[in-house]
Amino acid sequence: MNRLKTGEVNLGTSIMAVQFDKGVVIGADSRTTTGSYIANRVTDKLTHVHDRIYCCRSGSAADTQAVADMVHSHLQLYTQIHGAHPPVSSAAGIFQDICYDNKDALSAGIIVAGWDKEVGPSVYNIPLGGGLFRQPWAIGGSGSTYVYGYCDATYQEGWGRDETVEFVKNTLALAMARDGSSGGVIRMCVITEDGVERLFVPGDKLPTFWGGREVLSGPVKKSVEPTAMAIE
Amino acid sequence: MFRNTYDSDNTVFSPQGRLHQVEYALEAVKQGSAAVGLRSKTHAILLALKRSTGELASYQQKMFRIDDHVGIAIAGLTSDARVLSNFMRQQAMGERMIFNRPMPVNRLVSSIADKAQVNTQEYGRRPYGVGFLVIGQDQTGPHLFEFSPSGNSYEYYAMSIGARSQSAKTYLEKHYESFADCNLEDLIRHGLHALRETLQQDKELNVNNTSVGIIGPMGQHEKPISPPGSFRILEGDKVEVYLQSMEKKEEAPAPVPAPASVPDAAPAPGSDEDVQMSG
Amino acid sequence: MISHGLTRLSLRVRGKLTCILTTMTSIGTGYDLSASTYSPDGRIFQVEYANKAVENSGTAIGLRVKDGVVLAVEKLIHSKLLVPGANRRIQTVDRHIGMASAGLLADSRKISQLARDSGAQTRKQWKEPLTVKALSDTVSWNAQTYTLYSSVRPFGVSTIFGGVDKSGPSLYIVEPSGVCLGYHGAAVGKGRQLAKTELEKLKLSELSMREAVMEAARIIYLVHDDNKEKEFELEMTWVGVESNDLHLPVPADLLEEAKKKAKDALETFE
Amino acid sequence: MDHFPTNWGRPRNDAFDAYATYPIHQRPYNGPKDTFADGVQRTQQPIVTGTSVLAIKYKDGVMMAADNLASYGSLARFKDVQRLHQVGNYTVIGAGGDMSDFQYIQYILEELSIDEISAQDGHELGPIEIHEYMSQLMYARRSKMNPLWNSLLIGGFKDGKRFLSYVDLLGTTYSASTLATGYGAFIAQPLLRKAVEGREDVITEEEARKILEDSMRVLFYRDARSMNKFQIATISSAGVSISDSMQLETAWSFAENIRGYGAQTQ
Amino acid sequence: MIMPDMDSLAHPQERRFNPYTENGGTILAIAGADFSVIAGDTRQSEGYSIQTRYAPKVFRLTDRAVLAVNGFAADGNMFVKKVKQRLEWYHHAHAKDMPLRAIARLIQTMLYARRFFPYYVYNILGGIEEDGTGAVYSFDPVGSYEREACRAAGAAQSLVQPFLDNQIYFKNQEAAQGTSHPSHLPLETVLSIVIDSFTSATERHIEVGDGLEIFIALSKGRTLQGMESIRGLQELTVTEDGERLFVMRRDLKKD
Amino acid sequence: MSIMEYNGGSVIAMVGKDCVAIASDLRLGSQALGISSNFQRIFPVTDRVYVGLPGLATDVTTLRERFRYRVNMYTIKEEREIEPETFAHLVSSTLYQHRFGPYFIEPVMAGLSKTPSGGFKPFIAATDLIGCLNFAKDFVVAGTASAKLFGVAEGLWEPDLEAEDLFETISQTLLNAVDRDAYSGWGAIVHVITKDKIITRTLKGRMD
Repeated sequence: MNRLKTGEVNLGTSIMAVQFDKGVVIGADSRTTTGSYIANRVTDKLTHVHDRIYCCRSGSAADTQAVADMVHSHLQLYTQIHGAHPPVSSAAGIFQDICYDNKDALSAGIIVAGWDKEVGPSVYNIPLGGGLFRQPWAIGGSGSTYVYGYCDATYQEGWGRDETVEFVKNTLALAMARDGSSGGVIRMCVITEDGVERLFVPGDKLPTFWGGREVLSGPVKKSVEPTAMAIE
Repeated sequence: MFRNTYDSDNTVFSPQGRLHQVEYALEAVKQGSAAVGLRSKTHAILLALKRSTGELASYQQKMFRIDDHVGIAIAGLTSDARVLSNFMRQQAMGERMIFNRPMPVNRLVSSIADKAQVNTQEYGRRPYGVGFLVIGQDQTGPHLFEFSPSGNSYEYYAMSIGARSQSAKTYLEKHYESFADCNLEDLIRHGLHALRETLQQDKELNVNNTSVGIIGPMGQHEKPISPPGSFRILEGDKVEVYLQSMEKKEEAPAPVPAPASVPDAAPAPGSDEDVQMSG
Repeated sequence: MISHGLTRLSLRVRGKLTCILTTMTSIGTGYDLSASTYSPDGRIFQVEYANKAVENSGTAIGLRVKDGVVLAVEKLIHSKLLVPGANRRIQTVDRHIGMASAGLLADSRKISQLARDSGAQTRKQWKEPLTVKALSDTVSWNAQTYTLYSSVRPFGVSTIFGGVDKSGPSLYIVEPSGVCLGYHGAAVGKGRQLAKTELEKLKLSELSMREAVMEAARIIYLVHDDNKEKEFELEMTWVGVESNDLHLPVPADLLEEAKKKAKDALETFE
Repeated sequence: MDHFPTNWGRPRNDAFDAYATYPIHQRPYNGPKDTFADGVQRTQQPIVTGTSVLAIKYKDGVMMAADNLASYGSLARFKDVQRLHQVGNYTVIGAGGDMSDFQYIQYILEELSIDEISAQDGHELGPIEIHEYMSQLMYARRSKMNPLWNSLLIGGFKDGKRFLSYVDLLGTTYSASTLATGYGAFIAQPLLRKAVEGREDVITEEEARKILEDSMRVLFYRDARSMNKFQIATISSAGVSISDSMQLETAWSFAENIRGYGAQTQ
Repeated sequence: MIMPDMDSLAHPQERRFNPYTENGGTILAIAGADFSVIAGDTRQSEGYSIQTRYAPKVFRLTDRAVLAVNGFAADGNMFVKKVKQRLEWYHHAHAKDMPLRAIARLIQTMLYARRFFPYYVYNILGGIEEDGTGAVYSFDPVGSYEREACRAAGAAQSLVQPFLDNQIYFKNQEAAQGTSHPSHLPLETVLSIVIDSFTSATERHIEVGDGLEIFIALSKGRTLQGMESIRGLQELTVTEDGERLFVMRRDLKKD
Repeated sequence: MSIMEYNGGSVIAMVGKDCVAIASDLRLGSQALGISSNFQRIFPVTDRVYVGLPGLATDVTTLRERFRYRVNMYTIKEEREIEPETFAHLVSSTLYQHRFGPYFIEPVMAGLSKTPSGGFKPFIAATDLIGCLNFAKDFVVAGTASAKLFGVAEGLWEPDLEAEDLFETISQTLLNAVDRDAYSGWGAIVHVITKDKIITRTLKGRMD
């Protein structure tokens, strides 16, 4: 689905948010592309919309920035009117309203996550089209398609902060390793009642997995036992 | 020029917290000839007295059909009634268009009541000068409502509005407990008796000056209509059989109390039985 | 913004009203013909007159108790032809909020319209049910606007908003002037003085909803003046744990029980 | 009619048509313009989608089923989405098609329900009223060339009467004793008709549940956008109940010895 | 085997929204001297799917006007609803039903108002004129209309219309020496022609079938003349002193 | 526009009691333009078998010659007249040979076939343009007016019509159907085949 207008800057992206008992961890890669050129290799895709509410942006950079700005403005208004912090659900709801009402004009896939007094930590996913889905963990952007299996296999309920951070870091590293439109560094935020903690993983310190030593590139040292042909 | 300082404008409260312009509008209702409404468990009916301005003039229209399930009788300014009844028709048809159901009668009445309220609060308007009795049938059975220019509406077992309506009310209050189980013919007879009370001494109800509006199953003197039980207005010869059924007045009617022609500057609150401004 | 009201605050307001009653001497001076006119001593008579409309009306009370809110009104019956139970004076604003008002009934319908619109607006904008406080604020804004211009008149109603929201049970009054205060126990209309005295005797924050229903019925029966007044009907609703946080009429059997107890109490009282 | 000539849109250049001789509709438009108006396409496409909804009438009312999947193309993206939605006390709406539009529909119906509750007058919206409302809404949106991209089933029970109907993005409506949207219309509908038609007043709740489960199983086998996790709604005189998500037993063992393409010998 | 729509379900793709569809079925009306018969089948379909076996296409407007609509069902239902509401307003204003020829003109106006986003429906209006004669008006989707003695429309129009030409207009038939063809047929004959037309269309057209609804409008004072006990007949009017309206329901093959 | 509509024309065949009939209109057109009102597209195959060839006019001529050739060869080889059933299969196989570049013709056949007892049995058949056979017991239609022919025939036809009644039925069916078809009409020809004789009549039709 190519929904970008010509010349538009794309956040071909890997983004993620996971809730744990005391808060949420959100994370993103840092690559911004125009076509195959990396326009920015150290982008910050984790965007503050309120003290305890952040969003991860994917899709058109301009669209998602504009939407995040509008939501930020709405949430400030909320604080003024109600004299209290807005719940994450309200923030997500405003994102949804804007994305849904302008679905024909926008290309924005956004994950909203944060902490509030009523329900504690929560994660909302707002994919293209402007639906709103609450999830314990959410991934998005072009890189996410490569790591659904990893997330399904790895995620468990009841994790604490450190396990969750590790999960986010590994997932993003895997996505960045396979998605050409994702890469650079990993930025993460841990949002809890007490505050927002920024975490950073430089591009040369990413967790590594199977490195992809191609069988064909080197001499075959050991003959491989022939195995039965896979049945279709 | 004015009766008091506080009655020239609808946006002014009197020191007693009253709205004189609204109260004067209620007087306009009393200028109209009387209408009576009553209901049983199965039927709701309206009866109205039609006036004629002279031998050569036709009789005025006192009843309007709003929808199959709703009809109204009016007292007061007919032109205001046309505006409001048209609005009611729009509402009723909108409900059928959007929800495919007859509009709940109470909501229909409330919709014009809310419209009337605006005219009691904003400058440059006058309150409507007409009162309605509204009968209707919906999922919750037959109903009778009164709408008044004050923006209030109430549901009644029986009610009367217009000139000398107090006399009819007296009759209704005396008999209303028996209405619930009346058949249509008895209900109409009660209605006619009540309506008769509002006549001037030398006048009588006849086929020319009496209208009857009915909602509910077919009566024994009626022909089937479609859809069954929907609002119909009986006039002229069709009323004859019911007029015949009336009993002679037992006694010479007590001199009708002169209708409280116009309220004096500050009548005691609540002396006007017709319409309560406050709950 | 006015903070959560306390009974003490309401007492102060009441004191002010009493003062108005005794000093209404500017009638006829021409300073009292428009909401946009001050009198030389800085008063807006039209607002005060609007309060008179409220005072002519049957009493309405609200009790904010530990697990909910109970609303009750003394519905004066101006004709025995009225259908009992119909013609309700307590209205529903949202699933979880009700309102009881005293004054011009037609005006209160407009208030309820404003209130419902406010609820819809809140749901649309913030995806959450509105709070009673935010609702009362909105309505008071509107009411206040109607005290500013000669082209309109103030609302002739005082409205009690009661409901349960994320902050728990909540109870507010909005007056014709636009004043909006929070209460533990609220009373408006004819019998509000006596009702307030009675409310102040109660330990509201310790009552259950069922107990509150009994007390509310008792107070309404107490403030009703049999000698001067027409018949009345007790109308009562509640919202809280008993009603699953929905604003609903008090169940018929409970209402009957409350009425009976209230009548009994009345006899012992006298 | 707009009575304010200033709103009629005068040419920016005073030299042009100084005496307003051009008919209004031929004058150049000078009002505010949406820069991206050309980019706005009102005829969108579904993105996050739900598949079939099934419903049948049975002895005591109506029963409806839908799985919990919201797909993103072929990606099974959201796996615990509820596609059966209760409206008021007598009605359930089941939706296939675009899930963001369905969420919008739920919002609209919530507002409608609150309006109805607020009236507090004993009148409640039943399935017939909600069906009419939905068909008007869907038709109005298609007429604006901006459809709500859904196929909806509306099932209900009120005043002793069952009700089951279909409304889609074109505003097309119909009613029958068995209904299915999307893929279900091709795969499940024949099964449902065979099991139900003529037996609407005989089928018990258990039987109805079995009929729906069997059809859901076939859909799971044959619809690539379906999932073996679904809910069932029953609407009867007892009111509305929407079950928890459940899974069905499926049969695969028969395939163990099937040998397909290729020259293998075992 | 290719499942319908399989391609489009495989992956979301750009496609223009088409606000129309066709829902099959056929309608037909025949005017007699003092009656009018308006009929339609009750199947509603889209492509090869039968959506329902009972979706009425023929609607009573007044005691002497019946409207049959065929084409895009959503447009048809909405159009009928709007016509009915216009008639209701007429009733409010004039305290009587709108005459048939006025309804015909109203329908033209309403259809033409949507000239550039038409109601995709073929309308046939049947009923009794003010002079007591039976009448049929047929319309195209944008409001062109004329009064005729008979008309078929819809999916099986091309099957039914030439049959009607032959049976109603006696086309290609010569009257016996010294006689002429009747200008109007008796009700009994008309009904059997209608039923034959629909059984024929059901036989040869997949979009026609399931059920048949025949409305019969009788002029003031006219009776059924011996057809009272015909199978499946039901009276819709409640008095015998005005125009009378009947409906007759029959089964058609469901395959 | 479909190539079948280029020249227009329609054919119908019906079964009667011990007889069959086949009829066609006489129009030859070039799309909306009328060219001829005497275009024959029904041809005798044997004394008791006729074939009608509605469709593209050039293919009418070609096919007619091909069928004549193949029937002659059959007669020579087999030393007997071809039976209608056999002829139908001959038509079918001829057309299917051109499965991927077909003649634009939808043939209709009518004839009487010999029974073992020496009697005659009515036979009709039609195929699509690539030779899919359709044996019917009542009537078959083809050409630009086929939908109309189906409708009228379904209404008028009944079993066991005598030759004259069959003639009337097929004539009425054809005339009324082609009157509602812009591509067919301009007169008609009807052949009724009985065991004793062939009745051929040319009918006047509307010329608009």
